Amino acid sequence: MSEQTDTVRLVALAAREIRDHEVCFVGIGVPSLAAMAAKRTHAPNAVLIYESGAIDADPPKPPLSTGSPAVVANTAMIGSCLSVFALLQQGRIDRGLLSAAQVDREGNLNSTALHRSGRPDLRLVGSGGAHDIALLAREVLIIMPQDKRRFVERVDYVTSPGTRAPRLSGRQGPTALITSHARFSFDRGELTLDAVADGVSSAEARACLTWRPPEAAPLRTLAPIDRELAAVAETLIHAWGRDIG
Amino acid sequence: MSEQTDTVRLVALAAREIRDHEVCFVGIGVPSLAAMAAKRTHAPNAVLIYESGAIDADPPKPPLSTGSPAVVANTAMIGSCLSVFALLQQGRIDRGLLSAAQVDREGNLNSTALHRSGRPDLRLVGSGGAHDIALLAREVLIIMPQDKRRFVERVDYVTSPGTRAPRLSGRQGPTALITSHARFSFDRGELTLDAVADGVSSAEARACLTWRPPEAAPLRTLAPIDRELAAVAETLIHAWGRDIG
Amino acid sequence: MSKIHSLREAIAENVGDGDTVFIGGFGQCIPFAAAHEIVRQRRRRLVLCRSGADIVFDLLVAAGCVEKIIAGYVGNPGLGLAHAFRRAVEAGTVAVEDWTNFAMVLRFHAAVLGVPFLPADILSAGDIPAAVNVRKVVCPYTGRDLSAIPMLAPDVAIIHAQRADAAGNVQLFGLPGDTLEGALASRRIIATVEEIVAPAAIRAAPDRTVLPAFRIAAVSKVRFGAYPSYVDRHYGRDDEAYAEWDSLSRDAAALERWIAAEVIGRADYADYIAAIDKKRLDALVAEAAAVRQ
Amino acid sequence: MSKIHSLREAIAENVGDGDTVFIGGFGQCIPFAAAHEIVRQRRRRLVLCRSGADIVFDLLVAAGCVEKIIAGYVGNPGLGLAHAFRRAVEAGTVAVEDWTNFAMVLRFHAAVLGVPFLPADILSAGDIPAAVNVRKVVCPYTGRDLSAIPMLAPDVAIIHAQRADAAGNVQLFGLPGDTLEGALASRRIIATVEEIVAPAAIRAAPDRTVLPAFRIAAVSKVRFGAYPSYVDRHYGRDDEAYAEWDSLSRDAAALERWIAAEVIGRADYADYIAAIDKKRLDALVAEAAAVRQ
Repeated sequence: MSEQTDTVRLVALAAREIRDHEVCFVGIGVPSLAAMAAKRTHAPNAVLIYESGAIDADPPKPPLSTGSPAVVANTAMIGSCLSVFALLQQGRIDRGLLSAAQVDREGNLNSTALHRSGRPDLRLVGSGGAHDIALLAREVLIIMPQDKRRFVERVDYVTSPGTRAPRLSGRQGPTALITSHARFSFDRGELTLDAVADGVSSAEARACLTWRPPEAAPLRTLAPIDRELAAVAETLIHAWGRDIG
Repeated sequence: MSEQTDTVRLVALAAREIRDHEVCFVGIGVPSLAAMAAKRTHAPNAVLIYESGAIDADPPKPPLSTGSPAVVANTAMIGSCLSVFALLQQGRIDRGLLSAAQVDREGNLNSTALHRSGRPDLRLVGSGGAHDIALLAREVLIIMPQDKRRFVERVDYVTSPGTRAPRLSGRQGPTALITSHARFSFDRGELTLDAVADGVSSAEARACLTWRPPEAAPLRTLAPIDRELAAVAETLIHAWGRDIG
Repeated sequence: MSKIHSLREAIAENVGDGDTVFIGGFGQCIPFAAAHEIVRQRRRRLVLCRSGADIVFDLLVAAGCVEKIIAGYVGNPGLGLAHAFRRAVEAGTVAVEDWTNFAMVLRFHAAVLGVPFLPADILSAGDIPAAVNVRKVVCPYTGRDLSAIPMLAPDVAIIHAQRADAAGNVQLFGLPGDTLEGALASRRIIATVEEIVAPAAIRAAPDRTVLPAFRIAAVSKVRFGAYPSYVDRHYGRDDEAYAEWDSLSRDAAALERWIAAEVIGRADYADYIAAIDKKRLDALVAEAAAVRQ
Repeated sequence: MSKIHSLREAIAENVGDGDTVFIGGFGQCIPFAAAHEIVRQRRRRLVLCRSGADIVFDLLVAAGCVEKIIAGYVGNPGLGLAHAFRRAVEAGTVAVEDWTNFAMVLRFHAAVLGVPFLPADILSAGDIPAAVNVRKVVCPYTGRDLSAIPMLAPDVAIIHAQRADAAGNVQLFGLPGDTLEGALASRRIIATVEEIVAPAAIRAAPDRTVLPAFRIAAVSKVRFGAYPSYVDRHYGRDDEAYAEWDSLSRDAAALERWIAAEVIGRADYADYIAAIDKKRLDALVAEAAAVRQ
């Protein structure tokens, strides 16, 4: 396994999922770092859309908020929340990038509340646009740190529906989940270990799960992260300067 | 009867229906001339809205089209068609000003087609925003030249519904019809001679109708049109430079 | 990644016979150059749609390009009827679906929002609802009856604006009317613009961008591309040309000769514009400059 | 006809106990000055609503002004939870209706369009639909099942923008987010602005006006009225102040003391701003100037 930190690998592997010219609906935090890394390397024509209304953004530094000055600074267009959600519902967003407090086997995401025994639920921030993206983007990419508390068999609250939810045609829901250690698919509607990062064993890749997921056969190994992408990811993470996740 | 021409009286009498501070949805032609005359005299704070999206317009000269440079030149805001029709449906338009090829006893307006015996209908321009204004403005003011062909017992085609149409609460439909000779009300849902212009007999006022309408008792006489308003109306009509109606 | 094409290419590649075509512009920015090109390429059986349509529809009807019109208004604003349209409807050679301007805007807006209908409190009385077969919907919260205005997603939108960059980011100043609703409702968008500017000029004023590059199929630079309508900051409206159309279009034969000579007989719109009295155009340019000193 | 009032008057006359209040701003133009004034006037039982809410909601919750929140997101963007909000929800002292950001935008948009609901393809799965009792509607043309998103018309909207004239025409530059939908959905609108300009300045750039005077109840000039959020052309975002809130708001008692001293203890927002290190504000002003050279 390389010298790259988990956060660099997380951002870089997620970035590699983004193809050039794709229209991406981007949330704040790792999703934004991954999208920015992609745009600065192999996907210069990726169209980054933030729910604040920025369309075809190219932030000079990682934004703290979806409406931060950095989102607007170099964008091609400022629309409104309504105009970008309209594009989403119209089916014009190729890929939504999401993270959450919890994810489960079916790709359901929870960003609303965590159950605690004997105490009230721990209240989180709520959906934001995540529910909308999960249902309406053509594909959803989930990005999660390798953290056992965040992978559960069934999320405490389904904020953003996973693979089993009915959707409009052409809207696939979650198609991949990236951690610092692996790529998972949802090919049969269930979280499936699809490929491990270079130098990572399948046991290490599965270590964030309390259950044993199906595995692709043969299990692929992802290409090593090249220096350029790793350097860009590292620069962005440094500029972000806060916890990932 | 004064020296004022029919067109001056038509524009001036219609202008007098508009109160200061009212929000008016204004069509092109006589409606626009009347609204401009009101704004230049007794109703300087009237808010003129054109369906092109101009809000709080104050045209320097009579516009030929609802989206003409004159509509935009001195306006306070440029919205979109959607934004002004939204204001209309929201109930924020106090008065809609309409004219049409035909009007009938119930205030139905026709701007779509005229029946001709033995030949196809004469095709007109269609509703534009007239149907929408007729249903959604809080009150509708109809402005018609004193022309027998334009007053019929039943219009050939109901483009813009009159008094009998169901409406949202607070939307009254047509409440007055102004000609160069008289003011009609729709107090009982039917065109009713409410007042005659100064120097006009009730028979003259009714001469544009093929039927005998109810009359208010006692029949009022409208105050003479003052010089200032007549002069403003005349200036606008001259600048318009085309047929009225 | 340039989206810049000649208008000839843009129309040839994006407007097919039988297409449903939204034509932008409301008062200003009516894409006359693109309409002339459609006539020149002899497109047939087009379905034209928008809210309030002016003489650009009349031209396309007169040139035989149109099978059907879906609109709220078709006329020569302030002057009266669209004569070629009137003749064609009366002769039965062009079909017409009579909506209202608000209804048309909502039909496009539904498509923009990606939903099959929007509820509204219009088309509930009069002769229009039956003519267009509008259906009802009941609000599940209030029980209120509303009209369900069905979405309309044209195959292609043709619009004009002040400027764009080569990538296709379009900036429109002044009245948009229903242009953006119609454009964003459409599968493909063709934009003609007065000028092509550098990407940096766009990104320095992103709150002026009205259509993002990824939605644009082609951009063509056509100076005076909206004449005789107007373009804020560029030229005023040639009201006299609209009056001339009113006279000319009353005579079907004369109109046909005019189209043969002035539209089909021209190489492109620049050729048509070059034949217009320069003083007349200069006056319109001066007029626009006077509005925004 | 002036709509200009002190912010104290504007809040006193337009925000009542128990009102449903939309608070504008998405990243930029978050009306912190108006929120401080609401705290200072000790408004109670407010229902706050918008799509994504930041720490301005947390402040109002911490100050005891809030009974309920209707929103898609409440947090400290990029930093994590809104701690006072979290404590209040967990303690049951503030109720919360959990929608999504798109759903909230559509709720306001329905009110703007004057209809009781809008159809949408969200809230069809997961735990949110049952939590907010969303109902279904069937498209009468396609038979397609959609969610009916109910309209929400707040009693009053509070927004911040760059400028207005005395009549109340408001011009906003840069990101509007959901501000205009929320404002136009509301019965009354209060605007704080960085500057009051002459009517001629508004009418020279009418395509920059976003709210017309006749919809505005009161305009108040408050320099730095959106600090610590940002205002395009005026000042940048004070990210550090958001981080300070993250620390401060973790401790309920410390937060209460801070509110007593820095909000209730201040005469007005100018007094609060005057206490901030001038170099810090100057740097934010310089940052904004650098974005649009």
